[in-house]
Amino acid sequence: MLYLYYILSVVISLVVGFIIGLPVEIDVNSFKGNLFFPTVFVALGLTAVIDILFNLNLVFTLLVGIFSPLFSKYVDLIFPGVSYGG
Amino acid sequence: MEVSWVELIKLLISTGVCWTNFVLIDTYFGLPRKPGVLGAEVIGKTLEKMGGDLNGGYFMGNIVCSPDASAGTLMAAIFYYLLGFKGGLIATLLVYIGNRLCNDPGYAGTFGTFSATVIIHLLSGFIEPRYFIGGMIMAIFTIQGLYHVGASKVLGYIGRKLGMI
Amino acid sequence: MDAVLLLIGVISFVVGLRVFLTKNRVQRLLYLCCLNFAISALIALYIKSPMGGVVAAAYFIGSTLSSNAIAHTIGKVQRLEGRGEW
Amino acid sequence: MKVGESGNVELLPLVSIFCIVIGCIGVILNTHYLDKIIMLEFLTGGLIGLIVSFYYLDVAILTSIVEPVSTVILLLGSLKYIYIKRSRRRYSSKLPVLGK
Repeated sequence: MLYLYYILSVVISLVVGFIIGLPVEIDVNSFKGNLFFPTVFVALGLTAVIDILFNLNLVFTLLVGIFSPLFSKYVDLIFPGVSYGG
Repeated sequence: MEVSWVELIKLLISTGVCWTNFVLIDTYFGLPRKPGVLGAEVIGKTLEKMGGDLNGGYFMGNIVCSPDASAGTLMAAIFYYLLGFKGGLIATLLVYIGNRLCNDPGYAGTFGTFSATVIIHLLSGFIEPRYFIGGMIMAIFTIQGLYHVGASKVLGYIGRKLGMI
Repeated sequence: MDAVLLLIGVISFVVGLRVFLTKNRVQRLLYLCCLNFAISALIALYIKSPMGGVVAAAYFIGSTLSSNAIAHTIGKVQRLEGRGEW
Repeated sequence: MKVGESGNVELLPLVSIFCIVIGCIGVILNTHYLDKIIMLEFLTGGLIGLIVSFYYLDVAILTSIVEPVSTVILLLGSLKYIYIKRSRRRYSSKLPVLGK
């Protein structure tokens, strides 16, 4: 029964990410996030953290589902790739 | 103290599972193809000068210079031993942040941690999670600690066999 | 002390002696990476609580960062002096 | 099979003290600066293990976060020293040489 919240947070994050306009195709060598790669794992990890610290309910699930696509959209500004300058 | 044969067999099985997991995922996401940072290039060139293989040297240098699927497998085993299946998901998030701190896109570490968590969860009826910690240490010892030239030749052969170079 | 602890202890003693005895600077870095894995696993097996996992993850990421810095400096020095003496 | 008749011996303090002692001897005996920094890393791993084995977990987390920063500062200083030495050797006829 508890695993339903995990599935719900992933589905909400995918829908919000599709509305925001994240790119769909996966490029392994680039530092930008796309629709699937950091979004799904960030949503699962944050849901597990909240599950251990507090209890899960619909409000926390909705917050995680809104936060993780935004993190995935601006991930190359938060953790930029460094070029060592030759 | 007594060491039974059942424990040794469990350790050997977990060693094989961890070795296969991280070598296959790291090879698939292109660690032996190119050096990500300057340090990996130095390690590969030095191992080639000592008589090893260049692409296997790049593989070993990338393991040293950033937490890839090897570190992901160890972190998944530790967090599954301490917290259960939710701990594996937290380990995925931590390994992703550590990958981005070390100037890496982060695909290999994240997928390695997630697949290791799923495999440990599927096998947890037969083998307890603490055996996977010892198995991962044994697997990393056969690559980084035993005989470097031979290990680089084996890794280069696997990468060339899978067509990823 | 069971088989897992005995295995990790023997491996860490062997690798520690090999760090001290090897002359090549690059091979020392590889042995040091294996020792970091072993100490991180020992920390998690010694403290059987979720805080031990956090300590193990923080130690492992920190030691990987410093290994990365040392390898990068070896490359810079090798490129600067123009000859390989190791 | 029998391995040994040891009682409840904890393994983490043994490994940590071994790392600290061997690291101290190595820092003294090696002469190149990169070797000294590598052995210093070896010593610091043992130090964090010894802190953890007495259950000071917050001190261990803080030490393992701050320790790469000090290593990076040491390495930047050594690189700067090499740059200065090399540029002074190339232009030594035009620049005033302070040493020697």
